[in-house]
Amino acid sequence: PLRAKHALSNEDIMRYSRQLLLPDLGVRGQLNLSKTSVLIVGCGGLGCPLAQYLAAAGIGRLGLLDYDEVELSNLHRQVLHGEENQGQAKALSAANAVRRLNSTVECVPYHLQLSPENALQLIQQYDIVADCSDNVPTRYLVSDACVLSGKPLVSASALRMDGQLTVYNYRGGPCYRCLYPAPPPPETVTNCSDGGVLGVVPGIMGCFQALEVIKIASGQGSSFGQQLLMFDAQDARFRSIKLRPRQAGCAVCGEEPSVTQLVDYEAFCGSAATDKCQRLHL
Amino acid sequence: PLRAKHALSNEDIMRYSRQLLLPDLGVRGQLNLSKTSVLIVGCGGLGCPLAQYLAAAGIGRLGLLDYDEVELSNLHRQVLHGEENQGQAKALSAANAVRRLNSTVECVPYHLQLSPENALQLIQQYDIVADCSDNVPTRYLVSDACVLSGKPLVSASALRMDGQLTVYNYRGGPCYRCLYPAPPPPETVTNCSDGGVLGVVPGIMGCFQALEVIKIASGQGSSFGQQLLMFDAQDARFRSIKLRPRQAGCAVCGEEPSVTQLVDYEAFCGSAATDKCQRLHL
Amino acid sequence: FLTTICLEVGGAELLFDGVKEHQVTLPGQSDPWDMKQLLVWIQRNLLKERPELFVQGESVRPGILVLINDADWELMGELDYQLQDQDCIVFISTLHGG
Amino acid sequence: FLTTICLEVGGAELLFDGVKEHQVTLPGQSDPWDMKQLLVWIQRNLLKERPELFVQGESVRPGILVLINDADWELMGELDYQLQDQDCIVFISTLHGG
Ligand SMILES: [Zn+2]
Ligand SMILES: [Zn+2]
Repeated sequence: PLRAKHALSNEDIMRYSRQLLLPDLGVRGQLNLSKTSVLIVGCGGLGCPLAQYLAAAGIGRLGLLDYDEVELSNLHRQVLHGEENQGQAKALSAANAVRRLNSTVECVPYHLQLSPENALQLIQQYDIVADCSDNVPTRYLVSDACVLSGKPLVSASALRMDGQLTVYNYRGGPCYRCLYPAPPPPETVTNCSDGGVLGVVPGIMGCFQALEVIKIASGQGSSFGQQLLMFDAQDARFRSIKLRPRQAGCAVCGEEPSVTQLVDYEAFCGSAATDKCQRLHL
Repeated sequence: PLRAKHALSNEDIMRYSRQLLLPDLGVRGQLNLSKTSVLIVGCGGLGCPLAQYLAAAGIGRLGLLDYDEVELSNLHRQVLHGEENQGQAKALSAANAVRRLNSTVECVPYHLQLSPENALQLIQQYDIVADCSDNVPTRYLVSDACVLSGKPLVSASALRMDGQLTVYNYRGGPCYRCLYPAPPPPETVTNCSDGGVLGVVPGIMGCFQALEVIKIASGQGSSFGQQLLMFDAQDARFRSIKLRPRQAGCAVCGEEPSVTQLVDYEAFCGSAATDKCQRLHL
Repeated sequence: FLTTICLEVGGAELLFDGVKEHQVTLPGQSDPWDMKQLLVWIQRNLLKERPELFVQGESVRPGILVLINDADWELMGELDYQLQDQDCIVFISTLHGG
Repeated sequence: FLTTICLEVGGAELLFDGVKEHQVTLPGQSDPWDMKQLLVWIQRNLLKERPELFVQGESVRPGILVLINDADWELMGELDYQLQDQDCIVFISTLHGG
């Protein structure tokens, strides 16, 4: 748990002066930010801008989780990494970049794959979780772990010229499973490696995630509980969708949950927890 | 002028593989990007994410213009700069950061104030101009210079929790003066230094600028000629406004223009070309 | 009942030949159209290839979210919802990339 | 003519006591309300302090964009536009920060 900060230092006041002026944030909101810890699952196209703007805004602690290493094909959208970081763990590369921007943020890199074995123990240490992952099994895993530990989940995704964002398990709203009780057939899932993605589209969606995390952490509250934001970059069109409420029959957050601990999500989804899409033959 | 690239190198194909897959971009769009030069006026809250995503996407040449030096109070939103860059010219700091991300982009830092004396000569060397400035005189100067040199202007602005974006002087659409023939009274203008700004708001608007520049440069075309995008970060609300067409009576792009060369914009606006808002007493 | 609706595809997957918006007039019938009948009609008339990317049993396949006039169809009665003239039905493919 | 409209303020400047949206019923009069009359009414009834931040002469001050139902008022006749019941009028302060 983070040491509660009771006052801003002179350096804090200088650094955050432009946002301290905001009536919706102010000193109280800034102190709230400094007390909040956020776990970012995935340091790719979404996680990079998200980590960047949360660190810049003065979030207290940032967990940066990714099992992967930086490759040249990441750099068109994963803007925290540089050419010199190729081959390096993304979690470390992201943590170093974030520290250059704001050394007062506590940065914890996790160079590992989130799994049913480690997810609860990790997520319990954070106040807010951001899903910036790139595959279906991880999305169910993160959501179930957030329900079981009672954490709000700021989730975004992007593919080609499209993006989506929802805040799950927030103020009594639905979880990921409430919306998607059954996983999609693996052959219908298109990943960024197969379908491509315009780099600035996850850039925009990751910035939206940062905005919603900041609003939740500072006490303003998010606009996207039980709400889906759809972004179409080709027509520059936005759409806000009213979603179903928390489902009484949901397997994990419902009244008689059948999922009371984490399960095998690769088996559940029939696909591997990477974006190098292979179908699992079980 | 940029050397026209006729083919992608193997390294280009690796680097841009995820966006080469997009039907809307493809090899042709990528080659178009590599032939395009963009001048970014202002390396602050808007210019940083814009430069980042344009460089990542493989724009050919990036002009980075700013007269200012990096200060601690910039770092909550100007995410290309780091703590170690305090005191350094923003144009240089931004250029160095961009080169780490993509060394194949030609980066030209300009540590100077855009002025009626240098604007035309600079803008003539670029295909697209992005207004990321922070004051009224510069916004009129950039727009007039774009009209006089026939360049599209991708313009954004941000304050507190609000953002605006329009593409001016594009495909026969209006210029900045068509919309705002007279400058606002200086005492009605709130700058980020006075009113504050949440860092991720210019982050989002700068990313939108990058998206529109990429769409124009690659040949897809922008959605925001004669259109105003308004973003309200507090309610996470977007609004697209149909604007007036090019005005026959416009002082610079109209049928009998009275402005046929650049003028004294500080005198015209009655304020200085910085965001440290002082009224000029002339 | 003669009903004209708009059908839209959101998200990245190109179900209907890459066209994002369709204006569709459903054939006249004695009862109002419901969503269950609409899905059958779409499958027969718009999805000539690989219907399994769209339907499963008598509903849409997992991973597709259905909107009726910008609201989750779960709020509107799902398969039993009776279509009104000028309704806008959107099929969203959930995205998973990052 | 009795007309109910919504008045909104977009952009950062807080003209009407920081309230973004107002539902307003204009007093009955024999002719339809036009924008010129609306500006006078707003100045008298909503803007008790510093009207110079909003009006200049008989129009809005430079730097404010007026929207009538999400379109630039220049497309709708500006000051001469006759208000319809349920119209939505938005005053946008141009932003210059970056
Ligand atoms: Zn649930
Ligand atoms: Zn003009």
